[in-house]
Amino acid sequence: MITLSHYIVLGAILFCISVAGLFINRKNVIVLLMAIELMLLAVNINFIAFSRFGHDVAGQVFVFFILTVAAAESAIGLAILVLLFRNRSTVNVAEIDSMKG
Amino acid sequence: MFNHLLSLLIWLPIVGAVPVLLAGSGRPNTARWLALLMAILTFAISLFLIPQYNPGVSGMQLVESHLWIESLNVHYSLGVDGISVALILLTTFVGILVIVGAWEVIQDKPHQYMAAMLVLEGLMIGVFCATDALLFYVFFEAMLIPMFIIIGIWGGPRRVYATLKFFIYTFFGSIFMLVGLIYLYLKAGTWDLHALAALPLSMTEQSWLFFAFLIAFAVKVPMVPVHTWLPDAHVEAPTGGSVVLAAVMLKIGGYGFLRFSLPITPDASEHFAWVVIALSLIAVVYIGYVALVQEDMKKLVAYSSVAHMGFVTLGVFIAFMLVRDHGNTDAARLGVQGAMVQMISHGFVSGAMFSCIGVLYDRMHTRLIKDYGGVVNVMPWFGFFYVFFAMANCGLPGTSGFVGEFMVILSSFSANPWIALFAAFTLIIGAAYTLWLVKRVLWGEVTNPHVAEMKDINGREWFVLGAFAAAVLVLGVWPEPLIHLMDNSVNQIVQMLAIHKV
Amino acid sequence: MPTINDILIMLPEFFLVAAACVLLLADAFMKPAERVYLHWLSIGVLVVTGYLVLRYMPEGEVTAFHGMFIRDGMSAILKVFTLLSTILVFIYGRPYMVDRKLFVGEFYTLMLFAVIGVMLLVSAGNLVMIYLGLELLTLSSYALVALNRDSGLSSEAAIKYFVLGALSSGLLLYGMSMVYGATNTLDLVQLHQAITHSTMPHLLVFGLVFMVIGVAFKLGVAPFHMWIPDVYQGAPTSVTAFIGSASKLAAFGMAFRLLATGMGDFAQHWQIMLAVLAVVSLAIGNVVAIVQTNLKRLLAYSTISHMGYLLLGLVNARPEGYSAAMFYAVSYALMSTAAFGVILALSRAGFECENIDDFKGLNQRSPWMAFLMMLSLFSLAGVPPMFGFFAKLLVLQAAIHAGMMWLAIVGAVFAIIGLYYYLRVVKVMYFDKPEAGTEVRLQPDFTLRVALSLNALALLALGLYWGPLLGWCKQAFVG
Amino acid sequence: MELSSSILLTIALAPLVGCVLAGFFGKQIGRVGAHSITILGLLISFGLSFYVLYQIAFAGAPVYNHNIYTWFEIGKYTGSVGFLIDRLTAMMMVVVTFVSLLVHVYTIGYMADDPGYQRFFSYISLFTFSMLMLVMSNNFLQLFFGWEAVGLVSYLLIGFWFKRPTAIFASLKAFVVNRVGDFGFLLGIAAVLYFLGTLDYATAFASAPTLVGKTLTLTQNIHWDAATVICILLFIGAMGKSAQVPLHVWLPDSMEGPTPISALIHAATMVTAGIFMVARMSPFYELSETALSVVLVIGATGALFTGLIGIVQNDIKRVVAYSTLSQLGYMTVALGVSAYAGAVFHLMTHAFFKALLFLGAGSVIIAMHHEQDMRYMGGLRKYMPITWITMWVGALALCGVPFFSGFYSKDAIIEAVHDSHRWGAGYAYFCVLAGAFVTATYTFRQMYMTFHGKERFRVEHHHHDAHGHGHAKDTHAHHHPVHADVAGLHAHAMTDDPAKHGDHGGHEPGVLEHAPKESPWVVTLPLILLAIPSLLVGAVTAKPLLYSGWFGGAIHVNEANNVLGEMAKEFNGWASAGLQGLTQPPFILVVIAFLITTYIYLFNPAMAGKIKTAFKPIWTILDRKFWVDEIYFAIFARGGVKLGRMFWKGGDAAVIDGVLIDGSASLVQRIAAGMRRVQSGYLYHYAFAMILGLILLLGGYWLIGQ
Repeated sequence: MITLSHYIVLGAILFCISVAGLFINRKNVIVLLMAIELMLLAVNINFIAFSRFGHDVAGQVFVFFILTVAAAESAIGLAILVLLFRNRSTVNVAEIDSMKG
Repeated sequence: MFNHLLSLLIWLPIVGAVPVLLAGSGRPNTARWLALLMAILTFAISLFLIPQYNPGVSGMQLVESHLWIESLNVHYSLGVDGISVALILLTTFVGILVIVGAWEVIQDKPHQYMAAMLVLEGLMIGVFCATDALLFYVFFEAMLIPMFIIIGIWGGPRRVYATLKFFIYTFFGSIFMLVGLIYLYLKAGTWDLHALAALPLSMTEQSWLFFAFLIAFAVKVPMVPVHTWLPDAHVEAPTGGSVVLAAVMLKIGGYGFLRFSLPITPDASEHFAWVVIALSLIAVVYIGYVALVQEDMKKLVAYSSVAHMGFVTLGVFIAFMLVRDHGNTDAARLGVQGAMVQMISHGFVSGAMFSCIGVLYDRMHTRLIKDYGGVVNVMPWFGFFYVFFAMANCGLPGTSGFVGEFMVILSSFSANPWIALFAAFTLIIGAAYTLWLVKRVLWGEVTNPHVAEMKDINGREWFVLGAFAAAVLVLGVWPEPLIHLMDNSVNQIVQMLAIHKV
Repeated sequence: MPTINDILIMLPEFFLVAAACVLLLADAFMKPAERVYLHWLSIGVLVVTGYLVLRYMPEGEVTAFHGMFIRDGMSAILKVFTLLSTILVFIYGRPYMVDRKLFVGEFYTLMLFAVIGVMLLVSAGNLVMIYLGLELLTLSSYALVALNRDSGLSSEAAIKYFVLGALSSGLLLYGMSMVYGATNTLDLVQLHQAITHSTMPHLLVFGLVFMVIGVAFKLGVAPFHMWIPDVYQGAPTSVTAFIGSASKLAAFGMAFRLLATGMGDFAQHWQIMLAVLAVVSLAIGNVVAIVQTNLKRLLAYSTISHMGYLLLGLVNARPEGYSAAMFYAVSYALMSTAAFGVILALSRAGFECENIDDFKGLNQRSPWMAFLMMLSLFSLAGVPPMFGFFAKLLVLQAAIHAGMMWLAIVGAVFAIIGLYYYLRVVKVMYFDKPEAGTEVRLQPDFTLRVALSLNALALLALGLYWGPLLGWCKQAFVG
Repeated sequence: MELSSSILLTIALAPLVGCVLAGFFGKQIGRVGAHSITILGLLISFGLSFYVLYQIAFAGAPVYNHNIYTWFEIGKYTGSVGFLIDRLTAMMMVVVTFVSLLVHVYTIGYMADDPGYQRFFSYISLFTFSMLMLVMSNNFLQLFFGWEAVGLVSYLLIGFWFKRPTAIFASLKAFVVNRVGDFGFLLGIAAVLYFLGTLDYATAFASAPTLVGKTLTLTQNIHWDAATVICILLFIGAMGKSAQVPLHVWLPDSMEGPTPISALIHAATMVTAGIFMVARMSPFYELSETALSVVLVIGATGALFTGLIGIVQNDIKRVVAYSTLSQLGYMTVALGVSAYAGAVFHLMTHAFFKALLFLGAGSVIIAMHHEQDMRYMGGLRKYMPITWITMWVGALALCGVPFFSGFYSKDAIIEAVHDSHRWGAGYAYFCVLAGAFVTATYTFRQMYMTFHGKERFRVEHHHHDAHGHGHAKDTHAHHHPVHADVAGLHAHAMTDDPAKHGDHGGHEPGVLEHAPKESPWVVTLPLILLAIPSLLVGAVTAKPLLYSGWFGGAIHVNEANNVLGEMAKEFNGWASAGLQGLTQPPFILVVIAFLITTYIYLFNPAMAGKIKTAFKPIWTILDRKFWVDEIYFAIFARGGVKLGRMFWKGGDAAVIDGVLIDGSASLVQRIAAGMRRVQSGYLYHYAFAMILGLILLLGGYWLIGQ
């Protein structure tokens, strides 16, 4: 029997993976965008699980919004990425440090 | 007009600074005359305080009170007692002299200088009038801004260090007072100083508050060991800045003790009076020695200011021992009066000393003692004033410098002869550093060819120094009018000391 | 079904959305020379929106769309000042954008959409609304930061902002999901009631921590502040001014909605969190600012410390503290627009007046600008009688009243350190000699000068008479 | 008839008006105007003082004691300016104004060529005003005012020739040393106020008996008798002003001032203020045997040892200066044995004959074109007979030769000490007796070296370079066949300042082209006018002043201490006292001294050198003035500067500024520099910081939850 906690743990694992991806990855910015998507998915799993087990549809509605926003977010993120590559000719995270201190 | 006399006094110079500033650097003389007009007008109006204020009645007079910030119960409330009246008169008097003193000396952006001075004057008057703690604090802090600018723009080579040190030091002191005041407000629901004085406080509360106040005012006075901003600020400040700083600003520290520490935290003040007294005595002795070895004239006078202000704090806090341990109210009054007279007198004397040094500096552009020598050969009138003020500085009877020190020493003997012993040491060390300075600057043969070219003081400088000298002399020969003016207020403060809050 | 009443309640927002869309379309048909109309139209739209916010101001608190949208005094104040600071940013920013060939329609429409985001955020009555408002604001902001397409710094700032912003959104959402799981509701008012008898308090606290982080990121509170310096520096200055003002108001609104409206009864939990964050912020913001040489970056660190002070008000967790914090947010918005306004006014084509050394001897070259900058800096430093002092006074009072005397003392101590770097700028302007070859040419734009003067003088005027504003702020939380 | 306050005010203010006019408008009124106005002021003062003395002493006017105005009034404490005129005051007023008047006249001649002519007159008039305020005061406050004001004028006048390094050094030294005294004095006044609650003489004296049994608590175990504390503190003031050991060091140096000043201030009037004050305070002193013993011992020490130094001095003024120190010691001894009237009496006679000696010395100095070294004088009697004769009168009075004024006062003191049983009286008796011999020795030596013997002023003798006294020793020895004394020439130069000696401000030293001339009448007239009282005043006033209780209530002596009263029983008029004096030990000592000095200086000039060589160590001790100056300079001046530097550099600069202020500033800077490195610019660090924040918050929560 799959209980609520299974979903929550799954969400948590996905979340941790995405978070780890954010700060362990030192190579490509694209991976960061993927990690962000993953993180939103983790949240979505949580919401849907809670919604299902709590008998409240609002959570599922929220998920739709999150998905929509995530799409927009990816669009903007990729646009910025393109800009960055145009200006810097690199998408290497370790090279984006011209502002610091 | 008399209903709003105090408001007028505060705002006239501040508002008056606007046209001065607008005159711009293109019309420096317009700015100067306008500023002088404002200063004279302010002084003239402040003279109305004398007939308007009734020294026979205790408590605040000429009271104005308007609700300022309703939700915080802050009032724009003003009022004066004898002590404030004396200090306001000192401020407006010095206000004229610094404007006149800066006349030709400040060539770089004179309009800004004059405007800053006027704003400063208004704010200082505000400090002496405010009877609302937050209003007091606002004036107290706002003062720093024009002074910061004055030292920073028109100061000497290390002006930036000095002015930053000045600002941050003072801010450091007062921020804790602010925390204390907020605490008091939350407890009392009011910022009214009179109500705060009546507020019952436990000993712990009083102790914390006492130290919050102590830091704020000790920096301002300044007391050892938080005095080191003063020599730097004085040395780097333009003459007018030094004069205002020494003559009026330092007084705000002493004034603060009377308005805050004593009435609000009487028991803690009594308990820790020995701290203040010890620091005051250290100021007299230690700073006296430090002053002795200074190589810069302004620094020497600055250190001597610290030593002299030691008498103010001594006189104020000795009162506790006298009232509470000895039950000698009259001696306490003598001490507090002495402190107050010392404040006024130091205003004149140090202002005059700095003006004198300014006169020299304008001619030689150096403040180092060793660059001078034999000045009296070429500047006999200047020599006269210089010696006169030097004598006042070392407390010669017949000059104002004597009165306060005399009274404080007399009253401290009644509290404890040892305190008087250390305090009286100023007679020796004060004479030593002041007259050694005079010896090295005025007397002797002219050795520096630049000194030989110096011209004696002109009419403008004569006016400034003469006005200071007249004040010093009158106060020294006949202090009773001043004492009478403050007597009731001092008495009231001393009465308050006897009231235990715990 | 939505009633006409719901629409009336949300009229300002609807109007702004409609106007923004119209302007977006209009821009497509405008010649570059006509873009100045867009500028004035945008300002006009904001003014009208502001009028609508104030004109149909209901008594007390009203909700629309089943509690999704709350219109109350607090949101009105935040909206009005958001609109005001956006107008100021438009005015200050125009010559700057023109000089950089950034005077484009996107700037205006994105800004308007960001403002809509702020307005929805501060009026949100539901976690969904909070998320949507926030995303509308931040997505627009990412784009705005990247507006200068040819600037490496601009795109670097944008990517950093974007990634970290997305991370914080993720954390916030994760927190929301936990809270939702514990209470089974997304509505803030119901949430407020539900948490007291929730069977899963641990889950709630767990979610709370994540939500606090979302708020902290938006405020720019350490250690979630890392984006701030880089974004402030890299973004076009007019965008920085917007992020430094309107978005702080939004962040306060969000904090209030989430923490007070939603989790009000968990105050004892988030109070201590905010206190810790405040201390870290005060320390990092004030200390690191000392070593900055870039004024925008310095103001960024100053923001971090200011948000620390704002938290001092929030930790009070009572109407008194909320009003103090809001007062602080409002004052900060006005101060930072003034400070950035001066930078904008002094920058010109090919020259970013953003290094502190660029301000050397400003008093010689432009005494009035120097004076205005000095007013803003003293206000930021919290020296009376400037506006900023009273804001600090109120938050200190709030902290002390909450029994956190130690926090107030920490705040006071860091104010001293903070004073130093503001004074350093004043020093550069007033005491240093101007360097040859850096003659400042003031932007000749008349409206900029007038608006900037009014803005900076308001800091003094509000310092002298801030009672009504405080009264308004207090009323917002009492009613 | 009651004295009117307007007369008294006129007495005090007339010199002040003169001072102001001559000082501020010196240029406008010119030299003649300046001295006319100030002398007129002094004439008025003197005339009225004489009138007051007459009223008080003979016309039976009651004692005047009224306040002029209130200086301060705080609760029960008041300070006023007012006058107390009794016989003591009246006598002092006459002495002060008389000597001052003569000095004014004398100055016309002495300062004739000085560019600071008007200034000088202004100063001495100011001095007269201050001194009158001091003696006429009816309270401690005004006494202190006068006390310090005369110190100020003394400072200004010692440093009158402000170009001379020695003069300005001496003036500074005088003021500061006086301040040491004033330090005690002020504390004494504070003690009076503390114990008696008043600053008014009359009230304080009336309640003086209440001091008995009161103590001052210094620590928990140390309680000092109130009267003793008051008296000793006040006496410290007197020690400064009246140059008592160990605060005597300023007086010899004060000779840097113009000679009229030395006469007026540093001999006749100001330095006796301490004596006057103690006499005035007799109601207090009578309460404390301890204090009186202290006074006695200090006075006696000064009387003998400073006199000894006088023997080896070569500067004509310095000899007189050391003589003054010694005589002040005598007066103090008199105070110490409760013979206040004797002290005041000696004060008066001393004022006349010492002023005479100084002015005479000044006259010689004028004639010598401001050369003051006696080794370059000799045989002047032919050239300046009036000066010679009048100075002999003064000298004999100083030595206490019977029938001269000094005899009556000095002998009375010696006698009184002899009769006293106070602790220390034995020591004091030895000192004053030996002092009589010493006095005579240096006085006769001085007279011989100046007026008698070979004329040495013509000799092409010395090139005083103002600097090289140390190495010049040998050269001088070769150059001067005249005097073996020369070997130690100027060895008494001030330690700090090798240039310090003598009165030759730059002009060519002592070579006189022509024979010296007698001084003009403005100089000699005062000499003559002073010679008369020096000769006569003792005989005339000895009986009333000393033995008849003439001072009345002004001086209070306990019956048990009343040595003068005892002596009065044996006093049978001035003539028999004089005759009797011829057989007394003091006079015998004077005669011995006379014989010795006559032999050495008139008949065997080489002997002085031999004696000096024979007693080299003793001579060195005296020549170096017991090294007191050097010790003081090392400890107080250099030590003070060192201490100050230590406080400044170590305390203020290093600890407070260096560590606390700038140190904390740079600490913050360093922390900031470290913290900014955390802001690395790398996105993953930023994200990590956020996650770290998350973990910390969660962890903190978890910890709290536990």
